[in-house]
Amino acid sequence: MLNEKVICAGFGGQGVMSMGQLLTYAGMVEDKQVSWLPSYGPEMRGGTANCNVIVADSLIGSPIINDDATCAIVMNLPSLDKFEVDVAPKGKILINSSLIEKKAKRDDITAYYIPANEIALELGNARVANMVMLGAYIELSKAVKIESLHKALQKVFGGSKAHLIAVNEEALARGAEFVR
Amino acid sequence: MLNEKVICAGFGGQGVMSMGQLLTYAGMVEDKQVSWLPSYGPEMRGGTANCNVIVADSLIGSPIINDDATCAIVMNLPSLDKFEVDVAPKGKILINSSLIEKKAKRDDITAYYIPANEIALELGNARVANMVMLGAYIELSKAVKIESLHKALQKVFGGSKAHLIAVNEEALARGAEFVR
Amino acid sequence: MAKVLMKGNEAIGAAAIQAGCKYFFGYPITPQNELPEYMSKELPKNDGVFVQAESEVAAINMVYGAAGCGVRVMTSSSSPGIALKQEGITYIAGAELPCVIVNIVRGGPGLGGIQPAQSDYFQSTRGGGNGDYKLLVLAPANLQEMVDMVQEAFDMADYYRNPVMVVGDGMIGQMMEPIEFRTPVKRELPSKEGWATTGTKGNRKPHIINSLFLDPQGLEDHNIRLQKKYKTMKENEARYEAYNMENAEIVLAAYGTTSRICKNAIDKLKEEGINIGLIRPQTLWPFPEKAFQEIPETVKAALTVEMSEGQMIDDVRLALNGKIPTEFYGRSGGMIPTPDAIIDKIKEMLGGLK
Amino acid sequence: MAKVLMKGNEAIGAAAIQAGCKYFFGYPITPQNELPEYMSKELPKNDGVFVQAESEVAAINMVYGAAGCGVRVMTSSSSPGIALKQEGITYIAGAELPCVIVNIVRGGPGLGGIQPAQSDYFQSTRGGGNGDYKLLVLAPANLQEMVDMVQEAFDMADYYRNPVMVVGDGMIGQMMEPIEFRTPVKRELPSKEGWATTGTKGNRKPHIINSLFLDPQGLEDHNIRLQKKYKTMKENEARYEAYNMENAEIVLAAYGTTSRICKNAIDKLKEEGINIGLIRPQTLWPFPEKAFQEIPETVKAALTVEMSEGQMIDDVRLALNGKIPTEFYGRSGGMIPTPDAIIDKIKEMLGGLK
Amino acid sequence: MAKVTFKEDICKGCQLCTTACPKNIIVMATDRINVKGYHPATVLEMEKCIGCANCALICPDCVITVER
Amino acid sequence: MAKVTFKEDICKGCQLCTTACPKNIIVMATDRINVKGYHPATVLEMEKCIGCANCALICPDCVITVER
Amino acid sequence: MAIVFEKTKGLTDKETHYCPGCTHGIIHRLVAEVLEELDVLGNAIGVAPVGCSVLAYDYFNVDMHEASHGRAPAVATGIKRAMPNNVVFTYQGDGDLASIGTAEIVHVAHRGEKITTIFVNNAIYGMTGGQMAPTTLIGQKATTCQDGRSKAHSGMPLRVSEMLATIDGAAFVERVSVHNPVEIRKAKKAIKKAFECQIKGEGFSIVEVLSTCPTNWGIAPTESLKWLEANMIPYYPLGNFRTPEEA
Amino acid sequence: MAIVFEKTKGLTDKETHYCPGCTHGIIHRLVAEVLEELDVLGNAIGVAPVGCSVLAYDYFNVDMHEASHGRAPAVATGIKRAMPNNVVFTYQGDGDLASIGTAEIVHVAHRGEKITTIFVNNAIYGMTGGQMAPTTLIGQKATTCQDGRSKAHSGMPLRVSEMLATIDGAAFVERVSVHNPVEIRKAKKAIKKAFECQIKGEGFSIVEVLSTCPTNWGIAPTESLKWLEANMIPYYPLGNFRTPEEA
Ligand SMILES: Cc1ncc(C[n+]2csc(CCOP(=O)(O)OP(=O)(O)O)c2C)c(N)n1
Ligand SMILES: Cc1ncc(C[n+]2csc(CCOP(=O)(O)OP(=O)(O)O)c2C)c(N)n1
Ligand code: SF4
Ligand code: SF4
Ligand code: SF4
Ligand code: SF4
Ligand code: SF4
Ligand code: SF4
Ligand SMILES: [Mg+2]
Ligand SMILES: [Mg+2]
Repeated sequence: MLNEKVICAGFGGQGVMSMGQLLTYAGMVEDKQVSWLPSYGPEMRGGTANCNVIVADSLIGSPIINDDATCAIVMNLPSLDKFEVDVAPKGKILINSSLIEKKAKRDDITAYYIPANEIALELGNARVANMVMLGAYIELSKAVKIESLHKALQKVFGGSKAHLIAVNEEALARGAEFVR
Repeated sequence: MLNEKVICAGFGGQGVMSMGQLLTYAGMVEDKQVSWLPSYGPEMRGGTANCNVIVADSLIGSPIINDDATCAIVMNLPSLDKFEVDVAPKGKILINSSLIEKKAKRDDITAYYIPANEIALELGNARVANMVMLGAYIELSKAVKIESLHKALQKVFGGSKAHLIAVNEEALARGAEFVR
Repeated sequence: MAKVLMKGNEAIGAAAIQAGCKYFFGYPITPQNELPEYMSKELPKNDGVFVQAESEVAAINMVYGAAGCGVRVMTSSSSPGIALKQEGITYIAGAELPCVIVNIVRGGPGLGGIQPAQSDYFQSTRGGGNGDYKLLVLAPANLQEMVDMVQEAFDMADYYRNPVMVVGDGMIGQMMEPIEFRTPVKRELPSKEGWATTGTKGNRKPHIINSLFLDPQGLEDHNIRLQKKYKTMKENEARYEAYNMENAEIVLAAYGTTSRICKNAIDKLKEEGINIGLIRPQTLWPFPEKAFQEIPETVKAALTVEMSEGQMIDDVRLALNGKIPTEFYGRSGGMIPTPDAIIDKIKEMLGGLK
Repeated sequence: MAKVLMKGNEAIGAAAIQAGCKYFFGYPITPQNELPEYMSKELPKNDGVFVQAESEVAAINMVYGAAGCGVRVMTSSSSPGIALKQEGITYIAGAELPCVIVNIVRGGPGLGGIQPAQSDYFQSTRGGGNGDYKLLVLAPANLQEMVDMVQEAFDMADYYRNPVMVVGDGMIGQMMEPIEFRTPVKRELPSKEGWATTGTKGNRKPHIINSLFLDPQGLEDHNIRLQKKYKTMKENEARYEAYNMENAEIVLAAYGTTSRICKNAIDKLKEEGINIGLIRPQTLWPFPEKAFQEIPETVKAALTVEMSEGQMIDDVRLALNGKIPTEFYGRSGGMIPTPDAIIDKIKEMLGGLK
Repeated sequence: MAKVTFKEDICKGCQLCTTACPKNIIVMATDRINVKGYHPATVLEMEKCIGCANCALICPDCVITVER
Repeated sequence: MAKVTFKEDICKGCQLCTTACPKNIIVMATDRINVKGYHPATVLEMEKCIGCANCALICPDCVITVER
Repeated sequence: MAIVFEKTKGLTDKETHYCPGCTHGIIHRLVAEVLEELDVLGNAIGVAPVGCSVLAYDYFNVDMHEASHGRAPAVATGIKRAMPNNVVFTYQGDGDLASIGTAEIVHVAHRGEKITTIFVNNAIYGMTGGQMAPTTLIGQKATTCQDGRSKAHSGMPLRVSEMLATIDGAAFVERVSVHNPVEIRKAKKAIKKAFECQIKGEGFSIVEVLSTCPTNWGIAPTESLKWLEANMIPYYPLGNFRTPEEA
Repeated sequence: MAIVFEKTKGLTDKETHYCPGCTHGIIHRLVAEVLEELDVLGNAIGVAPVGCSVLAYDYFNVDMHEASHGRAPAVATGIKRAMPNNVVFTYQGDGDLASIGTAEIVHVAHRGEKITTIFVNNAIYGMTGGQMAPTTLIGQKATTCQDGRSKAHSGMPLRVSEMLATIDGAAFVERVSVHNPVEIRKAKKAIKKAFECQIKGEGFSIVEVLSTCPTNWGIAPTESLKWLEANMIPYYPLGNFRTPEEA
């Protein structure tokens, strides 16, 4: 029974919201139960943003993830500090090691260190670091199929942004590869 | 046990409100339980005004007089038409015969016809017709002592209006005399 | 002091001034106009200030401003005007400021009419503003009680740092009864120095009057603090009058002017040998739940009588919690129940009980 | 139709447009801003009009005007903004006009905070306006239900000539879930021709949109008519979802997003072999009293869970009428109950029951 | 030749018309009281009327019709 | 001789001060990031500063003190 | 003989509740006559205020809304946006428009809503028994300023037309009076222009009409006309403040 | 060396939550400096609005009230009438003052309340994420007019200072800007005059300050200053509209 509860967190500009939305979208494409819940309000002015994504086989109760995240994807240090505690035992934490030098403290969860910004820069687009992380997450969790994410990308990058699809797909692949 | 419930009614300018207030005041002077309740709002724009006065020995429940008035004092025709029904059986109705040609319809109440405006004019002040009626009522009901009314008059016509006290007292007396 | 005969609305004003109210901000609306009019004349003589605000919204916010400075301040209105004040009221409650608000209720909904009504019970006790706040709500039944309550209202407001609402209707506002101004039982009132905005004079930290808490935990803590205060109010301030409760077969629940009509009905029935009791809440919030929980065994049913389509009955039923059946009799829109109609309803219920 | 992924606030707008809503009058306030923003963009494309009013007071009065012309119209706001609309709302209810009002509730009292809350339950169900009026109040728990309800709300409003309020919170407004736009079950809607103000065209008597009745008897008659309508609503529109009621030892009562957290708690407890049920009111007014009156024998107690300091619990207690004890668990100010805290509370209650 | 007609029963006796008549021919009929209880306005010397309609213009209660 | 001091930690990197300096001596210190995560403003050639306080006047965050 | 003047079809048969000599009645008639002359009775939707003219919905022979106190312009906005081809007007007193409804009147002007407002300035709250209005004159007595309005306490009376004339969307702004037949004729012309301005879609139009309140001024009706002329006009000068040509 | 410029005592130590380059911060400082220079910090009571400056109560080093949206002038009226010897001011945005709070600002002017208002016009709703304000310029994009404000739909932007200047009780009305040091100095002078006007008891005083909102304009801070100068000032001319001498 799939019941993935993912926290995506980072700075405002790091695309954590759209990373979460893409995952949600892909889940929907597969006819799974999904929900996406952003933080909002002045906490965002502080510069950090985060969202809760649930992808499940059966009906979702609350869209809030309390301390039972199956995975936290943290793009910056404050997010690591804030959300490490919310991962359920045996859960995963994916850490953007390009920006976070610190290591995860807990030993009842598995930490993955992914140099997302560096990989993104290698791809020539610093803004796809989020997709690198997402690719890694999908590889590890198998929450959705990679094809579903591709479909989701088609939807999200319709029209004038279509040229961005390729690099995003690439980033997903590189992220997956990194943790494979 | 005194429990007088009096409806005073007439045109706007006929002093029905102050007639009621004076009676109330006199009751208070005698340490009786009293209440005065005016009609208010747009019904007054129509030109008629009325108030409910209760003078009693024991605690007054509602200040409203429903259909249990011990007396109705009506100064004009619409008031007769409106309030005759509200007098309790064996009650009184005092009719200003100067302005009302009609007679009371009911025979289970006692009607008194008092040419209040004429008496007032005889006293040289058309505006004391209300006091003529009040004097008559007091004589008939003995609700309060005439001295208490005099005291009330002193209170109400303080200062610049003091010269009006005499003619008002006279009017009370003439009203009383008329029904004696 | 000697008794004086005054119109209800003016008596409210006189009582407020006696209680040290120096500021009044209001906007005209029938049937409470004599109150602002009285204040406009009398406050300046008493070293106070009357301002006719541009609206009820402005009036309640002026009250918020003045109350934050620690002065005794009041406003009044009638039903739709009170509806407009709901945002301001929740701010005042949230910022924990003392003030007195008078509602001389008229028939609704909407513009409705101007005759007496009690259809703002929910508005007063449940709050039409947002959030979990409570007002102390006093409901006098006669003018003497009203002036006593208005005076005490200022003390209560200061004591709890909470807005107090006094609820009357056109009958209360317009009638005259003899009244005596007496000094309310003194409470130990806390000093306002610790929070009132009077200028720092350079020797203390700024005081801030505020209801904003962006941090949810901060806002919840604030709410918990408020609830604690409300609990104290509930324990200490619920008041009622019990009338003819001994051997009563049915208990009436009625407040304000309606309770007086109920008394007439009760007295009439007594003459017929029928015993009916009355519980008259003097505080609508806190509601005198205990009075209902402690009704004598003889009472087989309750009848709530209101000038509304049935609002206080919720609180009566909540207090009784299913103990005895509760029925309702009401008139609305400015129509006033008659003793006879109440008697009919009681007899019908007695019939059903037998 | 295929499923789409949308933000709650935008989905409300999309659902409204699907339902034929052509007019939206609103004023910005967090956390519902995406709704007016969406309407400002989408309505003109759909032959409709969006106007950003100068205030919530103006917005609700614009709604009153447009609704009187018989068009489908909507407004939205959040807690303090809804407080400001109370006068307008009672007018609309009094004049019996159909419209849809959305409240995306935030923490209070006063300015409070902007995180999710349910502390406007009283404001929605008891009315903060004056008089004896009622709104139909819908409380969706997920986005699919929300778009369904918003669509149906317009039909309900037209059917009863009554304002309908849809209550959500920041969670509902901000989250994304897949939704499908479906056509609501069709009602036979009465024609508006008999009352809408569209100009007499010289061939009928003027239509008048009004809530003023100076004659008390007229106003009471109007109220009695309204009450009759409310009774019909009560009989026909109360809705709820029952979850895991079979053999439940305790029944939870929760609405909106809180009910989802309760379900998580229930599912967790089920794994431990503990059976807890949930009654989730989908309509807050009329309150689904029957659901509580018909709880199975196994249920020994009720627990109301709210994001408030305790408001719906009154209705739960009124519905239960003393049948079983009712406890309360709540968080407020934007704090959100966790399944674990609810579980702790339930276990504590179970301990007491044994 | 001109003519003014008063719906006497709806006259409120306010006298505004009397101030507006250039010919000063409108007076209050002190000899009678209408159903509202007012002395209604009336014209005594109709032949002087010039049909200017000033009276009708100022009457707040649409009491007056003017013909010419 | 004049001197400006920046409380670097509270600088928000908005660059408004750079537009206001008549001597064009304020630059963003791209070599460092303050606790807020911004490159703070700084003056490189302090000797050119005339102490006009324009920079301080326009700084929305009271970062700058000017002495002369 | 032909009829030179008779009651307009723009008014219903209902007798008004206005006090004797109250000029609200004249203003009602002028508006109704204009609507009739412009042949828009079948197309008009009016909005009554809360004030003495609260019952205007009973008198105008057109579809009407009764608005909450001060909000008639917002109600009219809702109506006009929904029914852009109808002629929409508000009829408001000075308490309604210049006090509680200030934001609403400023913002219909600001948005240039294509509605017409008839603003009856009688320098007092008539309906509620004579309280001070923002337009009450200095020294004028009212029940909430029983010694007369003072500048020190309440400021100088608000000149609404002058204020609104600063707003671009207010296409037509004129102040008129109805204290004698000459002015009544002018008032009607202004009202007509205001409606024409709406019909042509030129923006918001408002006519401020100086009016009497014999009852609450405590002055006989005929004397009230004189009092208006002698006291109100000097402070509230008559004239046009904006016309579409100008804008 | 002497200190020529340091942070005023009129501000607390708290760092503001404003976005980088938001000129709210400059305006706060000017007000605080003026209060310090007039030596009324211990005597001042300020009123914060609802808007981005909602937390102004944390920044000004004086007693403060946080008012409900738009009602700061009414709150200030309550304060000033209760505390006539204190210096009372409101600090309000354009949504707060020119939209929801229109009635309240007009009526403090009308009554001539002896308070001072600092009106921060940034042509947008900052706090709530960039919705159209009454002062949003034609063509300017906002989240509730995503194709830019159009005159046909929303009218021309409201010029508040010009409108208030028609009101007698508004003793001092001036529009200033803070887009460069020269204008900042002028702005401070105006603010000082406004407070002096209050202290002398001459009536209501208001300073409209043109301000930027880099975040919701979507323009970098330094570019925002230029945008203000190029776009706002032509429509909102700087200058004095009323001074006590004149009145
Ligand atoms: C919200 C609200 N506030 C107050 C009132 C009471 N009220 C009714 S009419 C009125 C003022 C009327 O004055 P004005 O607008 O000048 O009209 P007039 O009667 O003078 O023609 C007021 C304050 C109300 N009905 N509703
Ligand atoms: C009654 C009410 N309505 C709406 C809001 C939401 N709100 C908060 S700030 C704001 C507008 C802020 O804009 P402005 O006054 O221009 O200030 P700025 O943020 O631009 O400085 C609004 C609409 C609220 N808090 N209360
Ligand atoms: S029409 Fe002219 S002249 Fe004739 S009565 Fe009327 S006002 Fe006088
Ligand atoms: S103006 Fe009209 S109402 Fe007044 S007196 Fe003349 S006819 Fe009668
Ligand atoms: S004080 Fe003047 S010269 Fe010196 S850095 Fe600042 S702006 Fe430049
Ligand atoms: S103006 Fe101030 S905050 Fe902005 S860069 Fe310069 S020093 Fe930093
Ligand atoms: S109270 Fe005044 S405004 Fe109202 S109808 Fe009477 S005279 Fe006219
Ligand atoms: S949103 Fe705009 S007004 Fe608000 S702090 Fe940021 S830049 Fe300033
Ligand atoms: Mg008026
Ligand atoms: Mg702004």
